[in-house]
Amino acid sequence: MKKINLSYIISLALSIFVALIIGALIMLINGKSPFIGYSALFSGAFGSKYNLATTFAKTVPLVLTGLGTAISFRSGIFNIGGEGQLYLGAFAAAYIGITFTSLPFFIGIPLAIIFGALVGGLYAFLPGILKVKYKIDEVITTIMLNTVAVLFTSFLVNYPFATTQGKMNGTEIIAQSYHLRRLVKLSTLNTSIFFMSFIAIVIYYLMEKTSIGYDFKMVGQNRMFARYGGINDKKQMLIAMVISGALCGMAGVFEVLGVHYRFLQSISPGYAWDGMLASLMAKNNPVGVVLMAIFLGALKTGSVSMENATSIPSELVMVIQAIIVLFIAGEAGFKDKFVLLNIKRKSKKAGETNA
Amino acid sequence: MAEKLIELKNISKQFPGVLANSNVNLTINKGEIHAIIGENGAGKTTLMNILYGLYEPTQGEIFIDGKKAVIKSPLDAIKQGIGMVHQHFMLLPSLSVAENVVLGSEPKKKKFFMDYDKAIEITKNLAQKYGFKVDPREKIEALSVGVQQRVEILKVLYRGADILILDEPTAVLTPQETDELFNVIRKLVSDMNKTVIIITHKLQEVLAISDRVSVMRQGKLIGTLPTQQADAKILTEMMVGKEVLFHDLHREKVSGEKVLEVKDIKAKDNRGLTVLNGVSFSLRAGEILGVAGVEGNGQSELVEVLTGLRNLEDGDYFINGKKITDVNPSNMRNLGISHVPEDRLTMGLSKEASLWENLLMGLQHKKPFVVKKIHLNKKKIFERTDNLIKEYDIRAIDRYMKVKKLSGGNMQKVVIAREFSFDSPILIIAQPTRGVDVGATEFIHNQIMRKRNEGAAILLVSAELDEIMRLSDRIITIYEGSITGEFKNKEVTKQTLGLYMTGKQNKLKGSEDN
Amino acid sequence: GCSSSKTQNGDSSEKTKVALVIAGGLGDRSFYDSAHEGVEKAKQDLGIEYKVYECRNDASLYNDQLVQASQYASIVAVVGYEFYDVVQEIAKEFPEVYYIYVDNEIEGIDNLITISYAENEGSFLAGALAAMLTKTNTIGMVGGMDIPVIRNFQVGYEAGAKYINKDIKVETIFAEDFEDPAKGKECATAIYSRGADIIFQVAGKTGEGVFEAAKEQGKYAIGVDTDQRYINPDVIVASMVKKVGQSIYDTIIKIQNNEIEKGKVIYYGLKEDGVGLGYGTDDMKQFVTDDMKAKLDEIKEMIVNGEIEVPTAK
Amino acid sequence: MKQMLKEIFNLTLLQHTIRTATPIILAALGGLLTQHTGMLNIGMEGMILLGAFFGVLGSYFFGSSLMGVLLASLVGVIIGLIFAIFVVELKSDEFIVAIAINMFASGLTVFLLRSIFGVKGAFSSPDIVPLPRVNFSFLENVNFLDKIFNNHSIFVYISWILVALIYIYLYKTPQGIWLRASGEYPEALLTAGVSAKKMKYKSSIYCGVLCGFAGAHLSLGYLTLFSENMSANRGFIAVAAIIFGKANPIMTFIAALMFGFFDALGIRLQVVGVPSQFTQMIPYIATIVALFIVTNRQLQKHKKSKGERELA
Ligand SMILES: Nc1ncnc2c1ncn2[C@@H]1O[C@H](COP(=O)(O)OP(=O)(O)OP(=O)(O)O)[C@@H](O)[C@H]1O
Ligand SMILES: Nc1ncnc2c1ncn2[C@@H]1O[C@H](COP(=O)(O)OP(=O)(O)OP(=O)(O)O)[C@@H](O)[C@H]1O
Ligand SMILES: [Mg+2]
Ligand SMILES: [Mg+2]
Repeated sequence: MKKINLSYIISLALSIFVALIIGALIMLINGKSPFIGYSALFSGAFGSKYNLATTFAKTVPLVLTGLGTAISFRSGIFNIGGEGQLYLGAFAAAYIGITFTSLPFFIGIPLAIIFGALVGGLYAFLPGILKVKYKIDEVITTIMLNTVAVLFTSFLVNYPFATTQGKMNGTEIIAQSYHLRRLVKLSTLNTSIFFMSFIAIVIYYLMEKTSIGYDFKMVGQNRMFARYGGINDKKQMLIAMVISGALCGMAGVFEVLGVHYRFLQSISPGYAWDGMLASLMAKNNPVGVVLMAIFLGALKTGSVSMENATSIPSELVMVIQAIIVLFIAGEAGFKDKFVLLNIKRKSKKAGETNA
Repeated sequence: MAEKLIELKNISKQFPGVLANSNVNLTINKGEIHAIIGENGAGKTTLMNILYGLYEPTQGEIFIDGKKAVIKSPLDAIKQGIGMVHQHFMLLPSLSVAENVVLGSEPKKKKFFMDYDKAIEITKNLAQKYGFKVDPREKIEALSVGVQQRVEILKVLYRGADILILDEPTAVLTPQETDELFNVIRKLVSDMNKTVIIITHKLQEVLAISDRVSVMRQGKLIGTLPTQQADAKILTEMMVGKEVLFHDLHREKVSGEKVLEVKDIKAKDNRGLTVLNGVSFSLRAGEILGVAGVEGNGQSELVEVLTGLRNLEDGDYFINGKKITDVNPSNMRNLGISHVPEDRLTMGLSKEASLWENLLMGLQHKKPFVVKKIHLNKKKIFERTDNLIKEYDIRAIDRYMKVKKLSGGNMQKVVIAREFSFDSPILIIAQPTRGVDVGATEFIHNQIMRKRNEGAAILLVSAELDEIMRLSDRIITIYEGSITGEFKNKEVTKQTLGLYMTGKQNKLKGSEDN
Repeated sequence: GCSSSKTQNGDSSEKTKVALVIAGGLGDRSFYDSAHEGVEKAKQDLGIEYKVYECRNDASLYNDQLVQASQYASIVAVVGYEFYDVVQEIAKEFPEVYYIYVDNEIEGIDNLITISYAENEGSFLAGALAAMLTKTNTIGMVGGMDIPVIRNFQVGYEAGAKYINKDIKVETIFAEDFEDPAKGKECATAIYSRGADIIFQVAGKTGEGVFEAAKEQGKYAIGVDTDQRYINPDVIVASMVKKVGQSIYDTIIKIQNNEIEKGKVIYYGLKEDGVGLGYGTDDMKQFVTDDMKAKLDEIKEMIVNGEIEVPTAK
Repeated sequence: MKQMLKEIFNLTLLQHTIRTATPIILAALGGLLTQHTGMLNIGMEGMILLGAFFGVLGSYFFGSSLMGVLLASLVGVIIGLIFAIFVVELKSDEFIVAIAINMFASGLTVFLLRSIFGVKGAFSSPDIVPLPRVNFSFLENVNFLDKIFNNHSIFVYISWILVALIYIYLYKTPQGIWLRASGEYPEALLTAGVSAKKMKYKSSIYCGVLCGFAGAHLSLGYLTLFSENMSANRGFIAVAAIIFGKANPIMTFIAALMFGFFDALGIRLQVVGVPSQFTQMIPYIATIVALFIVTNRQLQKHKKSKGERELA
């Protein structure tokens, strides 16, 4: 068990390393210095208190959407609709924040979070029920519902809930009592990271340590077996879907309460997709999701500083990122191939000694 | 002196962590029927897969007709005239019989398009030539395993194989089907002078059909001997490495209450056809009721209905005299039913999951394995896991090992261990020893009998008449979804059962009319 | 990103450092590129050096890029209404840095000068021109998204057209996407097929498709933000230019000579020549006749001295 | 009211439908091949984008749209190969590989756009030779046929032909059977002496080429320019079409057309004054509704046929 994890970490590190080498080559070909590049990347991500804070600020939504993806994928129902759920959840929170302006923070904030999660969950319930009751592929429906949610919120913030001050396609600023405290000067890192950590621990506990998590896993691995064992597979899938949606909804909530203090028409640069990436790369393991989210967050902040500090254009940075992702995907394969080679070499020797 | 056809020279195969074959030297003579036996995981399939080009040996050479043969892929093997019928059928469910038979070298028209009519014709002719009854147009998914097996053999013959490898061909066959298969094999050898290698776990089959037999243990070839010089005892010892005693099962007198009863139940199969029309029987505590029947006559569906996996279209279902209205798996489990399903891989196990997870299924919501409603109590769970691994002697590295890495026999032990550990008053057991080696079979039979003697009510469905007759107290025969007869075990012969199983006789006429 | 290479050469010690922070990415051939021209011009004429910080419409980067820019430069040009909240926060954090915030209106922060354009006024002229050019009494507009800024173009455009011919039909479609030329083409085609013969595009890259449609249908189009005629002089008859670059350039000079009034909003309307029409270069075939231009100047005058009240979107 | 309907439902609606559907059809035809070999390819988004760029590149430098298409397909082959190597050979998760390909594509195209053409954002030029349009004179005398089916860009017609060809390939040729088998039960195919891996590679490469076509059509047939991320989610719509059409070429074709239709409808409804956010939702909601209806009908049919068998 532990052993496996270790070898996984090692081969993962190796593949990332190889990817970075290739990235270095690309930089050299374009006459840039990999050393300057990567040191900028690294210091940009972890160099100072501010950079570190920025990195973690980025990971908050990734962790939440990532865990959302993980829990649904592990249960064998594929929620690709995180983005839509995030938008609706975010708007829901903003709605609370601009409507119940007189609530004290200790009521208002939980209310906003719960309402956002609820809305996100409900929006995931729809494709969920379509899947288990009517056998309609959830991958399509969730993809479609993403666009619907984005357009719908866009309507809301441009008509009924349009702000009156400044040209902004967003809602009004939420009441002061809803603002989550910023933790580090200049960075958007805020107390939502504590909420996030708490939620992450809960989800980890749920997925790894409870009978519910066990049921999810069994349904995802072999529905027949789960049903045979007395698990209500459809119900489990539905629950997983709703939890998934709620998590993505919360990701949106915290963008509003902690970062923008209002709902913006384009509030998410595709967090849910990055979250999904994190989850896939971590094979839907909750701890892995958190680590991968931090990794992706660092990569994002780092690469921004990289393109500012050095003269390496953003698109090149993007290419390098793509290669890193690709090699992480290849990790398992590389390992297997490597192991097989070893076996061959060993047995060749053995053969010779035999003969 | 028979002439050598195939020579395997010190073949070894190393899988990550497992040495599946080590320095195997095996000679197959022209025109012989050569049996290979060994425990689950002994390396039989691996060896044959190497000969068929599916695995590349980590070491060793293959000679055919004295010439060194390079077999890097099944295609090479086919070119060498080798054909293999695999342990798990290699047929495409969504395609027709004909399409499957010609798969890989389809007849073409305008040298680009598939020529279906030709394919069907070819299949017809082949089938006639070897006396198989199959409809070339049928889709595979609609066929019984027995027929599927014939399709597999047709496939091999269509590719013009002179050497046939059959990996556990009889594991899923009924006695009748087995006899038919053996006749075909003999015909192939005598009339068409083909050579056959057959893997099986059933010694009486080995003795019945083979000319020579090779025994494998833990990847090594222990020895090869002419079948005349062999008997069950010798072979078992060679396989297991120690003596296995087949003393008769000790059967206690237990007379228990009627715990399970069904009256005139009906059910449909997945295609919506009625497969159970009006089945009635009852089951007492402390007895084993054997259900004898040719595969595909409704016994699978019967089991699924009783365990709540298939919905009950009509009829009454009583447990401990109480009528069950809501028949679903979790309900039936709570009512004290344990179930050993016929197909362990698709229903009995999660191959991707670890041993402990597979053994936990069904208890994950029950004290003491869960505390505070949802918290899994790993300590207790692992305790139980390790005990079961010991008690049922499951050969595994540790409790974290993925079940897919176990051999079939051990996979089956996992299912048995889990279901028996519930101490449920009712056990519904289907094909408990399919594809399982002698030692494991003996072990499992003992466990079943132990349960009976402890007073469990057991419904045993098996395609193996021997198994049924060895274990059952009572036997019912099922044919086309209806019970055709009921017998006290000692008072009936295989032959009679055969007649009732095939509908040639029927005690309870009239039960068919409704 | 790219342009930062310009920092490498030359001793950066005494040169004034300027940062250009944009919400989207360079290469839109309109708004952001225009801003880029401004700082580039400043580099040529005033010998400043600059870096561009692109946010590529990623809301999570607005703050970070602005911070990095503020740490680098003494003058930060912030382009995009999206920065409304962020720029106010950050400006307070860096009192020694001057912020030129383009495309919104904020007052009362000493080191923050906002530049607001009267798109509606410029669009009024565009509308008037379209109304003069159309032979079918139907004109159209393709907007990138149904958002305040774009609607501000829309109202001006319609008012302008109606001013010339009060029963003219104005068809407007929002593509709800700034990056899909194919969609832009379909929107335009739909409008043309309904009888319009000239379309005003306010849709970023999506607008490229409008020009394609115009070419295919042999109809007219009006460009936006920069003088886009060069993209296809045969169908793009004029452009409603928003002189972002110019205004940034001017403001940089003002700042350097301390002529700036602190914390004010600078309006760039027709009066200030911040918006207007571009007719391309003389080597291009001209569709707008001189008396049309005369008429347009006349209208401009009336707007400047308030005889014409141009509506604003909210 | 009647007038309004007239304004919406006219021939231009159908023209628009066909135009919008074509790139989706081309990509989806490729994607359904990989789908049959058991690989869901959401990397089509990036593959289309690359096709679009290299189409323009080829057409611009060689002054021939054919070269553009060739270059686009060549790149398609390479990307298809990469996808296959990672998914088939290294057993990587196809989602991750696809996501990587999408990132790679949007990065690389922007990079090359500037290093080759020296521009950012978008590149258009009179030197980009567009793909030819086709005009069937025999259609001209029937007005509505002429309007709907005439003088589209060549790939519109090619896409229709491809639907038929790929249908035949999949269901009427040995190769097609192997391709489907390699997804349904690779071991079975392997033991029949055909390499399932090879079929997966093939499908992935075909997919690359067809996405190359889709891209080239987008940048040389539909438009004559390249602009960053101009694939604008068509790859994902294609995925939806494939799942909708259960990877059957004809059903997928219909799904794509349907999507195109509702897209056209959406834009037209705007003209009669429905808020754009809602009109733009139409294709997406319509897809879900359609799915619901279709699957529901199937379920009903299933139940019914069960009943009939009962009687028999
Ligand atoms: N693909 C594989 N990867 C890793 N190990 C394998 C693989 N195939 C076989 N093995 C190992 O090799 C051993 C021999 O397997 P093999 O299938 O040859 O046994 P067998 O004799 O066929 O057993 P059975 O009687 O159950 O069919 C197994 O115990 C297994 O651990
Ligand atoms: N990935 C794997 N790792 C380790 N062992 C494996 C793996 N896959 C299969 N095996 C082993 O390879 C052998 C061949 O697999 P197979 O499916 O034939 O099992 P089996 O033992 O023959 O089961 P059965 O006899 O019930 O069919 C089995 O012993 C199985 O445990
Ligand atoms: Mg085997
Ligand atoms: Mg076996």
